[in-house]
Amino acid sequence: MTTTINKSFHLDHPVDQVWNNLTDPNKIVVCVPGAHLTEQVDENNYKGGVELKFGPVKAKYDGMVTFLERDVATKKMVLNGKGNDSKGKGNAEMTMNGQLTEKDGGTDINVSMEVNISGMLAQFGSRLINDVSNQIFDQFINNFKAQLSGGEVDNTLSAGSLVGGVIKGIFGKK
Amino acid sequence: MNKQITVTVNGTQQTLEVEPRTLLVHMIREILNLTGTHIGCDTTSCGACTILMDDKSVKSCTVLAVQANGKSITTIEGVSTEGAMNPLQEGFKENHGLHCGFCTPGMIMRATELLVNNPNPTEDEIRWGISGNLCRCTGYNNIVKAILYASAKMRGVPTASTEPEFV
Amino acid sequence: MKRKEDVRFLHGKGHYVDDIKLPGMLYMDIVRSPYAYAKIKKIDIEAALKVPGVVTVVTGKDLEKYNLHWMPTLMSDTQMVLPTDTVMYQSQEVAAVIATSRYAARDGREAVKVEYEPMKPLMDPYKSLEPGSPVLRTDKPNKKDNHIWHWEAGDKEKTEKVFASADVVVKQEMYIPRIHVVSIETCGCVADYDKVNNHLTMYMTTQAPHAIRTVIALVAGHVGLTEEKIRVVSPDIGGGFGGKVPVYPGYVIAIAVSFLTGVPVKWIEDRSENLQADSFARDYHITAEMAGTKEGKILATRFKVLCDHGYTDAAANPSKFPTGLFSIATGSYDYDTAYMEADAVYTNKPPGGVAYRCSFRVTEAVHAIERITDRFALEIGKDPAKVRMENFIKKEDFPWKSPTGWIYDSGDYHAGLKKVMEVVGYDALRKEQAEKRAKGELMGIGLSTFTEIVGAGPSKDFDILGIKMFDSAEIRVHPTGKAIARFGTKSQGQGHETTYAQIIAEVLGIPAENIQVEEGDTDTAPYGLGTYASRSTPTAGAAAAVAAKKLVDKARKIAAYLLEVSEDDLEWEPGKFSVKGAPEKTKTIQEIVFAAYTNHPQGMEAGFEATHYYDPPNLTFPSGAYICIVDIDKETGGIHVRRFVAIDDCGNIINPMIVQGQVHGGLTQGIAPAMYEELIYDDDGNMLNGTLMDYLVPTAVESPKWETGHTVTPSPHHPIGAKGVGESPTVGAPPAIANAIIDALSPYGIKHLDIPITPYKVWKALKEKGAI
Amino acid sequence: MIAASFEYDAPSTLEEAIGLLQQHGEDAKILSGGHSLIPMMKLRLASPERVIDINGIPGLSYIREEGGVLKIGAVTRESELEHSELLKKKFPIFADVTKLIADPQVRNMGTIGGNLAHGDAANDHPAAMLALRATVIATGPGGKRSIPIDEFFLGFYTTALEQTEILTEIQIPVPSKGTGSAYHKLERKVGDYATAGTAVQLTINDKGICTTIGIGLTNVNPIPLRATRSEQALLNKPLTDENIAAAAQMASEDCNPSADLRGDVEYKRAMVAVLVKRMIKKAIERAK
Repeated sequence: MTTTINKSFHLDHPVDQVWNNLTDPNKIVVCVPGAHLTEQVDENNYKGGVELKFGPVKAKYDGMVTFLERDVATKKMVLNGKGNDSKGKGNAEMTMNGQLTEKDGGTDINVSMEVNISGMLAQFGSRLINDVSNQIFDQFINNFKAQLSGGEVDNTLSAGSLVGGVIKGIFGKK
Repeated sequence: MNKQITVTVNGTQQTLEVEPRTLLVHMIREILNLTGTHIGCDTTSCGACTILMDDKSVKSCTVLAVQANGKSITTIEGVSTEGAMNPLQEGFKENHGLHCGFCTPGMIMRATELLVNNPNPTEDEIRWGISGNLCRCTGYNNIVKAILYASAKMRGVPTASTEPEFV
Repeated sequence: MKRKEDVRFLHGKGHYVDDIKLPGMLYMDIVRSPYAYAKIKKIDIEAALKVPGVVTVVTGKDLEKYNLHWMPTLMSDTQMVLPTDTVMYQSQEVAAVIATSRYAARDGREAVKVEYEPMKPLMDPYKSLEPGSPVLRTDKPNKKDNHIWHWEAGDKEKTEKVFASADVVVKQEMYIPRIHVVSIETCGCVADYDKVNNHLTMYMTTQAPHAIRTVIALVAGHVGLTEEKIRVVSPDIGGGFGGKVPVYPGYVIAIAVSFLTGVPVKWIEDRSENLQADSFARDYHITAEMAGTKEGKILATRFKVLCDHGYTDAAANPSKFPTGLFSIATGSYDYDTAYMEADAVYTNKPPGGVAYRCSFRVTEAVHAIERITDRFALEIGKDPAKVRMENFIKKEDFPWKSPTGWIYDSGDYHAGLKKVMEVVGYDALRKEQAEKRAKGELMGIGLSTFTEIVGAGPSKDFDILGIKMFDSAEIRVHPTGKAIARFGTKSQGQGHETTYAQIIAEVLGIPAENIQVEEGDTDTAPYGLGTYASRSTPTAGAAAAVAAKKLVDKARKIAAYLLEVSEDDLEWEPGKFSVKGAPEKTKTIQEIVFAAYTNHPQGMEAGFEATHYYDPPNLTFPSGAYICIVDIDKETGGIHVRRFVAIDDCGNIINPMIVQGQVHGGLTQGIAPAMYEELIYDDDGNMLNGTLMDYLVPTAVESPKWETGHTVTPSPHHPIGAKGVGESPTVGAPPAIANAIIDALSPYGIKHLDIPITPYKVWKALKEKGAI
Repeated sequence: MIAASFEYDAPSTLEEAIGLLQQHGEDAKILSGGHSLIPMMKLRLASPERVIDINGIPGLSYIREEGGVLKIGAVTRESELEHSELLKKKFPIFADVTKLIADPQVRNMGTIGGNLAHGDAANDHPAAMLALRATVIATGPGGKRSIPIDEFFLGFYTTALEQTEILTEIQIPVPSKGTGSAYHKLERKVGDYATAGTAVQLTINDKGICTTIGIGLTNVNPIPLRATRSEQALLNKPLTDENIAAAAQMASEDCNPSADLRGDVEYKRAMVAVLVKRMIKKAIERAK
């Protein structure tokens, strides 16, 4: 089960600040709902996990977060997170491609996220995966923005931010 | 922690100890040894586990035994005395409404409530009325015919021929 | 006659495997792989063993000690019982948890921790064949690719010549998707090994108990479970359709555990396990070609097939027929040139290749020929009914030798098509269609005029693991003239208890009510190959008739003795002998049977029993002419089957009610793959519809009100002229439905859609062609 | 399939039930009809530690009209809605909806409250409630509060209900005459989740102008969706084919469906347009 999501948006923050947050493991990971880091393996590899809860459904993945690319010159980054279901019922992998471009003092951000789920959740929960990934991604972006503006980052998977995301989704299409 | 429940099954009141997660169908089959109620899918899709709870047809694979506390349960074993057949059972036999017999008890329990709510259903109403029960053998034609037969019999009007109709 | 078996089912007194409860019985649940292809790094059972009620956990390493971790398949390939290092498909068995209750076993399953190293699975059979693809069966020494076997039939050169010179050639790729039988009862067993007497009783959901007993002996003989120590009991079976022919790992694990513990072990799979791991059907990628004249004469056909078998070839076919009876694909049409070839390939899907209510791949064959015939008709702009009428094999030309070598026993194809066209009012429908098309409305009329091939089979060609495909009947008439008859077959709803009794009654004149039919216990029934491929009436039914005739011969001797006349002076009518010229001097069969025990001629063997193992001289070739009418909602692609009329010819009919019931059921299992069912996998090998919420078995609402009828063309070589019918409709319906839908869409240049044809597919096709 | 072990309570009063929710928080789930929760538990996608069965609480099952408001108790079974004479007369849309929910046995257990509180955009009532502009009554430690349906659905399986609240009632304004409503969903087979579904309620005055309209969409968005632009496009306008077609087009643009086994995004958007058009026309028929 693979699902890909692309989002583009503009931030007024200068490109270097956005780049620093986007490529700083401790800053970016806290923006991912339910995610946490446990230890740094080396410069590019970190151990961590993600815990998700949707109504009665819970999923917990432990694994690795890896920066595959952090090119400060082209402002392009690729982040990969791989995890196994804590109950051995499957695994999940997420690859995020980030591209920043400077735009009238601010930053144009182009992010794509590819989520791949295997095992139990793909077998019985395939209906969830796309919507859930969208929800996580929307909240990630909101958290990321909040962080840049120095706001509090809500790392638990809250629905509130989704509404924002969805409304954007709707009116974005007009 | 186990729960004590009191259920009336096919007219007999019983008090049982069950785990909260015990499914009603397992209580019926494994504890009460009433094996006429079957399990076919686990996802409320097939209806083989259909029984009556307080005279409403429900899928006992998706009801907890504890939910039946204080209620009355009717299974296929309770719809008639052995040897005798009620109009539905007779309708299924006379019209060849069963092949392997696995879905049959669920079909009959569902049809029982269907005919209470709608004593004189059209063929289309019957098909929608049993849309929660899967049969893999019969192609449904003769199940519909069997229920129409029972409906006529219960209303005291002449039943249609039970011979196969060929074009 | 109404069915004898119904009463117990109607009172909930049917006796299915899951109804069996033995003292001290343990329950088994199976840990399955979440991955389609992965190395097993570690199986940690510690936590599971701590779960209250869990007795033990069995892994491949445990079975390996007894060399029980692999087993042979019916096609002489090998299949894992439990893996020792690699899993080859999602939901493959990885370990078995044994516990004192169903619930504890399930909790234990949850507690088993398995570490996998997932690998990229091969899900596409074409990719799997490509050079450089990873070799899946590394267990096979010097296996260099994923190719399993190659098969051909017909005359390649001759076919190429005819195609080269033909004025019309049509070609169509078609995929017959992987589907699942979904008998409402899943599979399961209770293995009961008695250590003291070294005896195994195996209660299981099987269509072929005797063959299974032999297979168990082959698998477990080396640990002392030899065939005389094995009793296989197949109680009431909640539908089979081919899915209960194979030996599944769960059965073998249960036997192994019972053998080791000396305690009975029950294993009942749930629906998702059944859908995700049990044998699939179909999964044939077919390229069909037809050559003909522009006037509409069929000259030749050519078929190329790629068969996706999953990780092992566990198909249920006669040994010499890797593609089953696919070579019937030349169809009901009179031409003498055909060539077909097939290649089988390994992928990371579950193994299988079972019937789905079909005689060994005949459904794939019939879909190919009936679809390509319609493509041909469309190409030359001629009515598909006309094309069929003009190409049918003529009644007087039977027995007829097909281009692939089959000898069709009998048929009257023109009569069948004529009848179905009259019943639906074909010409009026074509007029209505023309009017609707003028208004832009979509209406389709689809035909299927097929020839089936059933009743496997003659011992010169047909065997399973070397055992010839005869079947058997044993009739024992008690002194009071009541009988018990036992068979090597096993009903899963076909009504054998009634039909067999009627066959014997017809020959012997003993009322069918007084004939008890028994099947499914290998300790009591004569050896037989079981019930599948519509073979029961053609083989065991014939055996019953022949055995009964043997008894009539014995009865004649006794009657002559009792009436003090010579045998030649006796006249037989079912039920009694009378003396020629003195009709008042008679002996009823009951009197004769009584004498067989109380007053039989000196020197004659006492008792009144006969057994016959029937080896059919040929297969039987049922046929059918079906018409389906559909209306399509252009905006949504919604498909409404307005009418479906099926005219079958299964030779002489023993019980019209049962035959019609079989046809109804077969038709619903025909519309299922045509419009609803398909096992769907993603590229990572996840099965995406592993429950009945997403694997769409038709309900009474999707299933139309079937209209059925028949023509009767007896089989000349069958003792009672019967042909077998259980599967014809499943075979014949899908192309009729597909042809109807394509017929409706053809004005927009749509020439083919693969089944299942869903509203979504129809809408997409219309969209592509700019029709909406 | 067998669920993991859990503790079970069957409170006999609402207060008791809410107390249990306060006590056990996150780990407790409310059991109403159970036909969404129990299958998830059997698949072990969900493993709540405690299940609180509210079926034994009296006074949560009713369908009545009070002061121009239709009030439905949360534990009212789908089959009761299906056969209610009051609803047949004033809200034909309920018969449309309930007939298409799962199957008769499931409807004998399933409740309207559970159907909404589950927060699943694939369920059928949410779209209907959007069309009917319903209000959800939640009861918690602080008593009752009203939640407009537009503020109820927050995310996938996520609603505005607090952990300690229970959905107890649904309130629907009884529409003036000249109002019609209709619901339909496309499904792969009977009892399936919608490929796409549309609920419409509208009022037409004697001049043929649309004076109220509500349009809700099923399973074509992460959360149940109101087709706001479509409503605006028709409000206070004559319901001409052109206007209806334009509104249908907007709905298909504004929804945000996911591709799944039922079809791709393009197909689902197209089906939304078809259904919005057809349900508006059906509602107009019924308004007459």
